[in-house]
Amino acid sequence: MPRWTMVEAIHNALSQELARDPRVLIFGEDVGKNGGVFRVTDGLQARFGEERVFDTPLAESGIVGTAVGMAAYGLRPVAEIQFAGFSFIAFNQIASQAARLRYRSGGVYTVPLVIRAPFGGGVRTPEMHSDSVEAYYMHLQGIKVVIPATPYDAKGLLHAAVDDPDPVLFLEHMKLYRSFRQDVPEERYVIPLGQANVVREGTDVTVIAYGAMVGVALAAAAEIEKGDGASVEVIDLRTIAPLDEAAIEASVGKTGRAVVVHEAARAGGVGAEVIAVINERCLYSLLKPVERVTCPDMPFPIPTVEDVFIPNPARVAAAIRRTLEP
Amino acid sequence: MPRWTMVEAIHNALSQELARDPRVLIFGEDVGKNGGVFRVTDGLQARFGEERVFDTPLAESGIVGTAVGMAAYGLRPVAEIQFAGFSFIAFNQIASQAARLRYRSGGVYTVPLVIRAPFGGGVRTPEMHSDSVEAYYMHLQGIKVVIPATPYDAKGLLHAAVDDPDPVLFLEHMKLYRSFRQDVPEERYVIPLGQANVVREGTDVTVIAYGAMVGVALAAAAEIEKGDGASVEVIDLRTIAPLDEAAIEASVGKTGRAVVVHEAARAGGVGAEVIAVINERCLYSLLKPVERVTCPDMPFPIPTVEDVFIPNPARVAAAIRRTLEP
Amino acid sequence: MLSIAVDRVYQVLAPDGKLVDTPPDLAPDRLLAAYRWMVFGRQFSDRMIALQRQGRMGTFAPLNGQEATAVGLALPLAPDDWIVASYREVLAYMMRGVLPLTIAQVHRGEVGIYPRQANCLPYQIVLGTQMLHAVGVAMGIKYERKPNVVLGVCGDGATSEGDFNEALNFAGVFKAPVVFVVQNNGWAISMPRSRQTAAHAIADRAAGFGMPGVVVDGNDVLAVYKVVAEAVARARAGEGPTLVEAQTYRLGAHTTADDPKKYRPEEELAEWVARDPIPRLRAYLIGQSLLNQAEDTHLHDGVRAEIQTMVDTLEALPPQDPLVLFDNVFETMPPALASQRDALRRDLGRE
Amino acid sequence: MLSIAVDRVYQVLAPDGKLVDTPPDLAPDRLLAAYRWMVFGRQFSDRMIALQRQGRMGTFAPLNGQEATAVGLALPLAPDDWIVASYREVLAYMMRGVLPLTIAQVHRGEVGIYPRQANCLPYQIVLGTQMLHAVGVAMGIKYERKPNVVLGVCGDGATSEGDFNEALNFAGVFKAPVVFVVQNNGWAISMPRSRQTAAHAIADRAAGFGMPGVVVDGNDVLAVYKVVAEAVARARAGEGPTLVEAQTYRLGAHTTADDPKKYRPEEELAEWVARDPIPRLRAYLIGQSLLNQAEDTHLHDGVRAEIQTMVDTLEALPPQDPLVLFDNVFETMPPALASQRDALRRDLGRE
Ligand SMILES: Cc1ncc(C[n+]2csc(CCOP(=O)(O)OP(=O)(O)O)c2C)c(N)n1
Ligand SMILES: Cc1ncc(C[n+]2csc(CCOP(=O)(O)OP(=O)(O)O)c2C)c(N)n1
Ligand SMILES: [Mg+2]
Ligand SMILES: [Mg+2]
Repeated sequence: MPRWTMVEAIHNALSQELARDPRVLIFGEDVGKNGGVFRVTDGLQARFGEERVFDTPLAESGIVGTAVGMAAYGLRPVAEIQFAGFSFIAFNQIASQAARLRYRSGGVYTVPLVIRAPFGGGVRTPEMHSDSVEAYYMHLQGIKVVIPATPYDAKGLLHAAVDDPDPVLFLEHMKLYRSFRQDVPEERYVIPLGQANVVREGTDVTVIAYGAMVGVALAAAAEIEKGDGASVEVIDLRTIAPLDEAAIEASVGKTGRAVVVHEAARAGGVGAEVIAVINERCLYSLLKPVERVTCPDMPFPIPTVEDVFIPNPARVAAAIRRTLEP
Repeated sequence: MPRWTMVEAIHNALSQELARDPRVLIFGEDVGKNGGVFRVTDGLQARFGEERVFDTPLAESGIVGTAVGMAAYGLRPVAEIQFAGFSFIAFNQIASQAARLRYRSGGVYTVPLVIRAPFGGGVRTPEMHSDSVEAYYMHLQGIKVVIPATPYDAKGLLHAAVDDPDPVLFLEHMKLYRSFRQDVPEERYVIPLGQANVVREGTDVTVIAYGAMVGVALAAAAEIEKGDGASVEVIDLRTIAPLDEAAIEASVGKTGRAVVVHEAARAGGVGAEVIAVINERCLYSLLKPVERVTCPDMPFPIPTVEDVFIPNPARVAAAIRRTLEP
Repeated sequence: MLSIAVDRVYQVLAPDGKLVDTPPDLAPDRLLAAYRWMVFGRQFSDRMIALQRQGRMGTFAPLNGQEATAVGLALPLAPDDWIVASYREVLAYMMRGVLPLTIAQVHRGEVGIYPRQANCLPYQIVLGTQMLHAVGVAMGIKYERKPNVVLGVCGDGATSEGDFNEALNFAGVFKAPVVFVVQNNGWAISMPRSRQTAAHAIADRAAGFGMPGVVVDGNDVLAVYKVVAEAVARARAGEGPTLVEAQTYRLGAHTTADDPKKYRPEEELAEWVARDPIPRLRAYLIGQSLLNQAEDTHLHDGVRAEIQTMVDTLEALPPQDPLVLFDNVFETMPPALASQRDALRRDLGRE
Repeated sequence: MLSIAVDRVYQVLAPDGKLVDTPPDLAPDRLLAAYRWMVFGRQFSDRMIALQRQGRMGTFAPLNGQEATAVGLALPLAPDDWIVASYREVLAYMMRGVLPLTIAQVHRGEVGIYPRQANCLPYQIVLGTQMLHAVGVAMGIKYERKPNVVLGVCGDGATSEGDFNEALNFAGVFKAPVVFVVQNNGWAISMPRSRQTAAHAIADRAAGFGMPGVVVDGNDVLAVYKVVAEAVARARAGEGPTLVEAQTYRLGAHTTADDPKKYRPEEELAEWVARDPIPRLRAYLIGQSLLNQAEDTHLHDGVRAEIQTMVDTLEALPPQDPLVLFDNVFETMPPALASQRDALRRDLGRE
């Protein structure tokens, strides 16, 4: 089995989708000859031709808007927004168009569209490149939001996203692109959207995370288990919308303690919804307030100091300890 | 004291701001000669001239983007987006520009901009006109989000918004525009942003709402007090961002029961953040899960059936009763 | 390049119905069908306005005065071509097979089900956004090497939106088989065209995106037909997009919620009433002995009866089922939404 | 209308430094200052690239090859005029009084404090958005009846964004005192200009928004100066906006994270190296006896020393204080943010 980085896993999934279904088209800024600014689409244009993999003019609303048209027509566009922060320019096309055409048309037209976009801090990019945008899209109805945490998941979730008959926003954390390798089967496999993954079992406290924060949560869990002797369960949400409420309930119902971790600002973030779900589904099991470990309520921090702000294992461990206090 | 509708109260606040400060300019689509599609700016162009009150080309990003420039230059623009759902087109200018210029420039440039926009269901408008958009902007950092529930509040909050040195999104619920009148002082007064208002005191359960849902909450509270004999406190958040966490804590800490009501979809809505705040600040006082009464997780419903979906007093009362169950 | 130049307003019929240029090669039955559609549009619009006033209809955007553009642009299309347009172009949609009943349902605030083979995306409310969808559909057509074209239609106001301009740019770059038709009806609610852009003509936008632009008299159905037909042929032949500006006029209010007296000079209206597209075509048809007074009356009566039947059917429909909405968010309903639907079903006493 | 036509690329200096049109009326000291700024830009850019390679600098967008445009556009401005531009135009910003040190700080990933009187909005990362800010500032200037103008500057790629087009439209409608300068450097990362738009020239966009458009040789500082000066004068006189397309070339990589070899033909680069703006102006200055070899060497050495001092200062600065960021979200910190700051302060052991 090959050992792939997340970039390689995504590249493989894209190339398999191109090979498998002539309706799949890949486009965006610099995805063609240049192979994407992160090399995710490297060589795909050469292999599948300029009709299948092509560069667009520099206009995010244009990319999503034309993709909506292609999808409604019957194709399976996989559009790239070069950095998720620039999806704000396409916000209307995503919110009022991609996510609504099925609803508006009474199901006559659908938008089987995947929008891929890198995001995430810790890699010292210029402004707007690192912003975590998932919460905006979580509140939008009619679109799914997927954030893989590993190369294996990235491939399986991306195949599922391309299969999905509805629009999917597929957010790829830049720090995970090349930070580690994993055994990834070459053959196509699908990880269903909407299902969280218990990446570490435990009994005393649940840490809920996604994307790059899964690794941070796992590191904190190991530290706690070693240092404090408590058993930490870690849940990787994998899909932010729809949220796997049952998985959250099952775990927190069992542990009675929870920490939720994300890079995005706190106010109105995914953490709030996770807490609301816990409140609704297992409040009586809850022994301590759910802790939120997030970036502060401000724009994403500038490169030189971003590491100070992004949740790290120490900060997550401290939050876990607070939930474990008697 | 005049008895004004919310339209009249806002109109009065705008005309006082124009008279008071030559830096205040009002612009948007159809706000000039036409006086706004809801007559909010009726007569202002005739009174203050075309340089102070003017129509723009039909482009929401253009409206907000030029307003950012004017504000950075030193003016006090009050821009109108004809319906809040169309603010999605300007999302990037709001999110990456208006809300960030202070941060980006290290405080050298500021954006004292007010963006006014009608929104809200129950008035049978075409698609996208009724959408509640507040949660998207709550998660954005660097902008305040205000939603008045009464004519009196609308005027005081709007004066505060124009005074504010930072961008403010001022959302006006269409159903409240003319639904009732209230005594409103003619002279300028300011209701500070960021402070919730306890609009009804009670001891057994807290209902948290804003905009048109405040009236719904009050009706439900009256019904409960009469039918069930329980004492219901109602909080009007007035400002969604920043959220008045202290007011939520004070009330729920006292009552131990809470219901949060909004028209927006549930997932990732303001209700989730309110629950997260309760979780963080007064979980140990909480006797029952906080109830959310919201529209379902789908695009805003179509006119003929919208009333079936929008939270109503009966549904809020039912939720209150659930929190009161032993 | 098009054979028709941009520097003048192209016309075939003068306002009195006299020919000023070669008429298109349209058989009499197609001419009469076009005329009937124009009459249908006018009566449909009037009836919707009346229903709205009686509280039996939602907000409606009258199309009075713009019938020649709507009919002229739909007429040259082949069955598998597409139209992607906004709320004002419902007449063109009806010609594609979207039932007037369906249009009325949507305006009444219900879910309207278009026949898929009409190849019309649901009429758009968010101004300008649909122009990118039109380009996307056209890119799909080109990718599949189909011989079809797309008409992307919007108003003069919508041309100020970023999306309109991005659509032109994408279409130019990808040589997409799309024709952009701007229904310049002089106004965007209260904003006159002269203040919407400083450009001389909206069609002047074309050169900046590498395509030809044409201005046509939008109240002259033969001229609109000829210009759009040529642009469609060009697109079908793989020669890329065209921008057509049809200069017409909104004779009525912006919508049933609007009062144009607040902002629009009466004289301007009077001028345009004199250029009404329906009498113009009628005069031509009569002049060509394709129609006489009796036939015209009969045609009007037929349209009236058809619309009455539509209204009767509409009003006999069962009320919109709110639960249906839950089915159209995703193909597979997520669990949270399903339980929200179940709660509503209980609430409505419909377990 | 401008005296300089859109249908050709306006030039004053041939690539060999020979005059092909009347030079602008610029005193020798201003010409030499312009030359020095161009040299400064080149050395600054080279030094930033070198620092980045050594891990001492963040992502940087080299400006090599584009110095004539940056200098030529900043040169005609009066002290109270404005420039609103993107990451590639930092040289123009420096000429306005933004310290090179500050620019370097921002690129290193710190907060950079521009002097307010430089009248430069922080350089923009989100392509095209700043063009609307430029128009907004210009509308403010016009409203206050000030005699100033704004230059809105972006790249060729950014012209595809909706905001660019909306900016042109607003400027045209409001006759805002703004000059749009597109630094057409041939590429938007890997996308050649020829595929960015099907238009013949980007300046062709102008007519569609009711303003004049000019194409100028962006490697000819005298030509850029003349064209921008005329457009500025026009704007200052209340005659409205102009679109200037400066055709130049990005000699280096898009940013320090990019490898142009992946997508760009070597021959094209060679062609443009031959049109380098710095030797061109140098040849002219030498030809006019305004500069000799010794003076040129001295000037280069002076620039080098200045940049070295800047780098030394930069590297001696204390590290960015993370807590400062909290102060710049709102004028008054909301309670939740204040407690988040306090928590971080405790975390950092800085109570
Ligand atoms: C993006 C957007 N902004 C604002 C509106 C509100 N609105 C509806 S119609 C209209 C004017 C449209 O003018 P035009 O494009 O000329 O079309 P017309 O109505 O004249 O056919 C406005 C401002 C909208 N529907 N969408
Ligand atoms: C809105 C937006 N989309 C994408 C990017 C990523 N990006 C940065 S520079 C660039 C190319 C810009 O080309 P151009 O406008 O020609 O400017 P140049 O870099 O050539 O000066 C891209 C795609 C961005 N910064 N902003
Ligand atoms: Mg119009
Ligand atoms: Mg470029």
